[in-house]
Amino acid sequence: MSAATELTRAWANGAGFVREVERLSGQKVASCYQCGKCTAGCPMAADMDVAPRQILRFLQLGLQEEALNNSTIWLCASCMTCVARCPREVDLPRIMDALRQIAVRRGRVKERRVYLFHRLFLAGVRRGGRLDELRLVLGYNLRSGQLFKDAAKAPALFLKGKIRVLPEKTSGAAEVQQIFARWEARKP
Amino acid sequence: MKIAYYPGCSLHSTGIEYDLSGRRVCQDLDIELQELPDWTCCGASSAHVTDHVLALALPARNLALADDLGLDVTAPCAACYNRLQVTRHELAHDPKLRQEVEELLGRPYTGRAAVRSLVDLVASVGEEAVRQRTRRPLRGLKVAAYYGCLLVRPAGILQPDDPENPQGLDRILAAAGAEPVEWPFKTECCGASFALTDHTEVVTRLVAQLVDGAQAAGAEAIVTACPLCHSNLDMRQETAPGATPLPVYYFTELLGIAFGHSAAELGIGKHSIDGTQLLAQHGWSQAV
Amino acid sequence: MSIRAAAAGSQTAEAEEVLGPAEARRQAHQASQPAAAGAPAPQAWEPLIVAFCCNWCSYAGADLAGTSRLGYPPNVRVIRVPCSGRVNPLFIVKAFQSGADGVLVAGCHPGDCHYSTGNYFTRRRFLLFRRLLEFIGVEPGRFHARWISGSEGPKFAQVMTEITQEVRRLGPNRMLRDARDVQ
Amino acid sequence: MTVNAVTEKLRQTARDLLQSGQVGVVIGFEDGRFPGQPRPAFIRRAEDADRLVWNAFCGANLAKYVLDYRVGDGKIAVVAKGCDGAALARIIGDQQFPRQRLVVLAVGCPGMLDAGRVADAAGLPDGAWDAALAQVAAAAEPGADGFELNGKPVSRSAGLRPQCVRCRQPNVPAALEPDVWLSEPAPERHPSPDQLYGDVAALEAMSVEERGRFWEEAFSRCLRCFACRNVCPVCDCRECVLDDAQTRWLGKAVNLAENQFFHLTRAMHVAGRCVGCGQCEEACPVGLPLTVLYRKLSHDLEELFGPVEMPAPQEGKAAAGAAEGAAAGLEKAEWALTRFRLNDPDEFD
Amino acid sequence: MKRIGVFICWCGSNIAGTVDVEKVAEAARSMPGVVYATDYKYTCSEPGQQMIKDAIREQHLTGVVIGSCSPRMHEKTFRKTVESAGLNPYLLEVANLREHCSWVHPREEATTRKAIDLVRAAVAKVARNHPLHQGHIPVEKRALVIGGGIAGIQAALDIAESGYETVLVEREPSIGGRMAQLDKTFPTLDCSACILTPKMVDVSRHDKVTLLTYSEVEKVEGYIGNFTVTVRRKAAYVDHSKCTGCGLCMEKCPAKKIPSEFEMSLGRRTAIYRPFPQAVPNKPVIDREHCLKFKTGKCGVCAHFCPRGAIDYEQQDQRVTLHVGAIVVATGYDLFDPALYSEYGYGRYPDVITGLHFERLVNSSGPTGGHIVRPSDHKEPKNVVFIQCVGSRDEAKGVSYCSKICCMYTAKHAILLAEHVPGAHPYVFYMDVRTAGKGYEEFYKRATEEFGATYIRGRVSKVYPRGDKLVVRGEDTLLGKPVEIEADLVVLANAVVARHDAAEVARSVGFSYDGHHFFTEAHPKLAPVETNTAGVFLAGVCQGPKDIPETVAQASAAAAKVVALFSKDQMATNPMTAQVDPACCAGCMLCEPVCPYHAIRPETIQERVGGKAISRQVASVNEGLCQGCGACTAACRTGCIDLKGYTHQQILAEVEALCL
Repeated sequence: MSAATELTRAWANGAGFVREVERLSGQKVASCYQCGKCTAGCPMAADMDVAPRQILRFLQLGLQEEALNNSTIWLCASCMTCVARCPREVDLPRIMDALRQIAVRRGRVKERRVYLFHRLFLAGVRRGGRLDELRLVLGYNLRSGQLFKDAAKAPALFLKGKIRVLPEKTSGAAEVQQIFARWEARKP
Repeated sequence: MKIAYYPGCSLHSTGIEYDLSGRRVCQDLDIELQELPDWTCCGASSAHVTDHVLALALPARNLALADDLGLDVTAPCAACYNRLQVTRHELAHDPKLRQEVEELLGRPYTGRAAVRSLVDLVASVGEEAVRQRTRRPLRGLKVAAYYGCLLVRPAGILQPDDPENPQGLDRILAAAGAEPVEWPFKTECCGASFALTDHTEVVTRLVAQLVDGAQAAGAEAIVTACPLCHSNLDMRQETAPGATPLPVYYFTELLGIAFGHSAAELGIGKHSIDGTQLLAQHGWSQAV
Repeated sequence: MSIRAAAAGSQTAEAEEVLGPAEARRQAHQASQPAAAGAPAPQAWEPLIVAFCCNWCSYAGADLAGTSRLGYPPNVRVIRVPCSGRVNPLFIVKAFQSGADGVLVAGCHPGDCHYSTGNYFTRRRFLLFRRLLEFIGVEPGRFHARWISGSEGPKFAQVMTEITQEVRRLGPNRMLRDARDVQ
Repeated sequence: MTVNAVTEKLRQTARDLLQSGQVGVVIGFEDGRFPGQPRPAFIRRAEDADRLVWNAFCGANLAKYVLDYRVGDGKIAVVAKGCDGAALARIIGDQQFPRQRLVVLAVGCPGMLDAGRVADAAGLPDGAWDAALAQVAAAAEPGADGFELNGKPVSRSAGLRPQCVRCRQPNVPAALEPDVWLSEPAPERHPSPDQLYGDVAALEAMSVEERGRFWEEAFSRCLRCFACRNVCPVCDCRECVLDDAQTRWLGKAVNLAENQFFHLTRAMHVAGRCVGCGQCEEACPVGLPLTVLYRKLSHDLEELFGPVEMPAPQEGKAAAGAAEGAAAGLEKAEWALTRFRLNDPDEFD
Repeated sequence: MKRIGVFICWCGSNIAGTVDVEKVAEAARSMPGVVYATDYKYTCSEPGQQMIKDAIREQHLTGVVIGSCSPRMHEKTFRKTVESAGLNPYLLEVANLREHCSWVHPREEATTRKAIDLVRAAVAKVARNHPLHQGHIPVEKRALVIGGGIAGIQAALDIAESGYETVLVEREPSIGGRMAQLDKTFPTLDCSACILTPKMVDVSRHDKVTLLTYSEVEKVEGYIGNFTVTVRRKAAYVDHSKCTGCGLCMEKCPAKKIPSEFEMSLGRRTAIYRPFPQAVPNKPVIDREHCLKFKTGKCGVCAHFCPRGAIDYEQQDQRVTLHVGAIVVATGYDLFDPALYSEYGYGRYPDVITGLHFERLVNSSGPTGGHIVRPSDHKEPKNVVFIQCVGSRDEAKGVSYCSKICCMYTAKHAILLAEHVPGAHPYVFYMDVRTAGKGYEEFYKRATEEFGATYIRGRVSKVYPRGDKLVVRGEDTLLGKPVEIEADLVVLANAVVARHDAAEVARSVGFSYDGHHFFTEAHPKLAPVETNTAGVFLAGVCQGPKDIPETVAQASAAAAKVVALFSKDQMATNPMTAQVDPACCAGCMLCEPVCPYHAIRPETIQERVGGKAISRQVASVNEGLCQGCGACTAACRTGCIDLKGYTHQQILAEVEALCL
């Protein structure tokens, strides 16, 4: 057996997936000519397991497994530095968004805690219309098993009036809940 | 001038100083802020990580509220500003998307209300107005104006003067008498979106790069216009034993000082890294 | 012996009349050496360097040194030839014979000859000729060949400075010279 | 007196060539006034062919004599050892004499003897030379390694001329394609580096000042008689640059500087062309070590630019006629100083 | 008696600020032959030149020395000045007192002494100057263009359009060259034939153009303005003056299975054939090697059917002698033999083809009617792998250089594949994509974005069959992983190489070629279409890889050079040429190999020796070819060849004057 990746099969298997990424992101993966400027400017690149450029290379070849199963798509901070500098005007963060959405759909989340954070965030917004940072942090620490992360900082914040004990109330909350509900309803 | 005010979630908690000082400064500059009634969260990055349409619907609701008021809207938080502006842009250019979003909202969306950042808003009043309103120029205060990501990118939508080397914040601070330093990391990411996750080591590294850069350029303080950047820089600076950390201010705080308010009034005492000491050294702590 | 004594003891102008200026210079140098310490010090000896420069590169390089005002010692005299390939080794012998203390042949860099191949012959001819000169006793520092392009004004000035220094160090040339007393 | 086999064949061949009118003259050797010192002979009539001799003292290079026959169309025959052949090839390459007009009578040369050295080696008393040397001369190839003379064994090497000790080409170059072989080709010779260049290396080992003194002393003895040039078979120009009265390269004064100019000119002109026949040194009345200079240059040329190649014989020439085929190759002969390679060494910068 | 005038220029303060010009003039007065010496503020100014002219007339000067700026600056100006005063312009020498003296040395006595020495050398030289006169050689106003590809066609058309007779020689039965084999051209995708064919027709119908197809140049003699060329017209065995090109012979020819060279053996032709239907001239030739009449003596079908009796089995090669004044060499290129890459299996696997095969496959008038099919089973390929740099940039197996056109034609092939075969996927293995040209990068971008070509950076290691597929193994170096592709067809972009007989052509015409056998231009920047043989110009790929627009541009440039040459009835020659003294020359011809311009040839002279008239060989310089480098003078042992303007005597006099 050869260790080499067979590209026609990869493409046959992955073409649909690539098209879905292109639809969700509004980007054309063929636009990228692999210059690496995105990776060069990415603040998170050093902590990623594959370079941002390589995400596009995977997509160009239809390698969906590689494109989805990595930490990179989760570590993208959406800082848009790459977009600002890309000579081919590829919006890589939009592609990252699309890949994360597909990864979630397929249950293939490599950075579960990052995803957990986003889920809790949105759950909080859904619940109260506005974000309750205390509950988000507590919930995240609880669910991610790092109960006392940053605990040292909490009292000071509390004393300085930065943390509300009771969540804010807004009459917009109901409307937000409806938005979420309608959004959920139209999901395939 | 009258404008709708969208504080966003952070300004009601970790960014409360920004809210305090922002309102105060606007008042001084004759900008009347009318807080959007029943505003809700913009969804921030968690929404667009999850779904593009949802990520547009959450800000769109707030834009629709401004529409109802018949006012343009300002968002001091760079993240909120970014979401609102991007949403407005996308919905203006994609009727189909706009229809989808309206369906989710259950209310019409016109896109009439324009979105402005607080920096932009202050700048639009004019450097001259700032200069005139300044009671005690921040003479000799060397600051590194830090814009971060969300005020300048995506440049095509946000239209900053220069996405790699913006000047708006620098000009306002200079008008108030401060000395903005030239430094290379004005728009580098601080990693705030990971501040609350377990990738804090990345965040610490990015913050250190910014702080080192500002210090190398001779700055005594970093000035931000974003509550996420602020709390990140304020809380994640790791200083070597014996070294003093670099205080981090909202630009509205420094304007407030220049305009003659006291540090306490502006909430400067609420920082993690003491921001009052530097002001006290210059004799600017009290109101004049 | 009497002529030498007269020259060493008289004005240089007079010596030139009898011996010609080159010889007068040489003897003046000898006179200034410690061995002849007793004699009054006449005008100090200055080396004379003759440089054969091809018109298209090295002569142009010398011109560029001029337009760039890059100084070098005035001991160098340039003879313009169309190509370094024009330079017959006998010209070099003649120059030493006539009183030159150092000789340079300068041409375009190999591959850049205005006439395509002239300097390849130059290279062969003077590689051999240099060995011949050294074999019969001419010090290695007296004869040089260099490649200097039309854009290498600084190199021209530098090479001239170096060669002048080296020849100055070697002192007046006595090999191949006319009108010299052989012990 | 017995006649050796080579002489026999030489005379027969010469007779045939002259009788048939194939050549107008045969250039070879005849006995001179003293045994051991044969002199060049120019035989024009068949009946004179028996004057020709071949023996171990026929060292002089005959090639240069062909230049005297430049004018005219007739053929001439030349007896050629290795060094004569090399010189002939050079003359043909310099287009000074067409190969077609030559009949080359090749002789394998084991090295030629010098009468004085032989006499010394055998300890011959002054008055007893003639008979003894005549005896040696009678045999074309007296003993491979030596012979007996005056009751003493004399080793061949003790009697060899110095240029023959250094010889690397005992036979005419293959490209010359001789018309007749008068003897078997001689075995190859491989002189040691020390034999070839020992004296050159000794000079190189000196300091530049010492070398300067050595050559100044030598050149100051030069009489400017031009004998070295006149006997040199590769000095084949019609007019010598040194005689150019108009440009006056060489001054008239006989002084050291002009002497040096003379010898440097000659050195550059024979560099890579010298065939090592040693005629110049033999002719020099004041004994200048001229071949040291020429061998130095030959050596350096080879070291710098690779061996000087002799043209190879043309293929398939035999049927078409030897002379034409050979000439075609020979006349393309080039000089190391009028050719180049792009990747020649470059010591200049 | 020499009467030399010396003029020392101040050049404002440029010279006078450093050199004591009066002292120099004073010293000049006592130099041998000098009758007049003066200094002047600006010698090159109008009054300065007038002063020189006046002095020449009043002092009856026979030579002039000007001590001023570099001769590279004003030598020409001053030559005109002395000429207008009635003195030969070459009786002038310029001493470089500015660039070589005042600008590089301090204001001190040594500098003035040097200036005096330089003037003394110039005086010594000018005393030995001789009047020189420009020569004139007549120009034969007819051009020869060798090679009938697009380069040759364009050059011939341009020259002919300027009104000069042009002979276009092509060795194949038709003109058109490589471009005729191409389908579309990048980056515009114009049909190659559609833009080429009209030019082929134009050139063949032009009344100033003589077309010699099926002909080869055998010998070129002479020099600029005066070449004599021998052309061999190969026997076509068809009398083209009778043939109407009706094509009946080809229809009837029984030998029909001969692989067509034009179709890269993908199609077949008959023994009497024209290379392609649009051939110009559109008349057949008989291929002796395959013709049954020639092989067996039986057949004669073509002769039987020819309505005009044009078939002539007895026809012989003919030699034509042409007299031309200029030659444009446009002999084109060959393609690297990809079989040398055994690992790619070209020659073993029928579905490994070259780019030129692909051109024929995709061409609607090609062997498949424009249907891209695999040579092995005529199935339509879906996954096609294009391998670039086959031979190019590979010093181990191929050539060191970049072939320049492959990146672009491979992008074109990818596009054509995607256009012709629905659902096809082009894969391109590349080293770098080099798209330097107008619209080229955009074209490449279209290949990737619009036509879905997948580019993979890396060299293919091996191609081997698996079932009816070809496995192509390489590394995606951007991915950092080995990859393989099961391809239906593999297309190799083999390197552009010089014609196999390029060296022969160069030698026969007499100019040089590089290590790759591409022809060498006279100067890589400033004389890119000239050769070092005057009157011979280069066009197209024979000089080095280039694409069609560059080829056409170079062809027009070469034509412009020819037309410029023909615009004068006579050509002025450089008077500073080498000169042989035949009385002294021994005719050894050692000067010949050092001349880069082939200007020295042996010549037979008549001479009287001892009352007898004899003829002998001496060297002779063709002043039309000599460029005056003087390399020959240093090669000559006797000093019998000298360079006018830089004679032995002049240089020796300079040496002695400088060392005085």
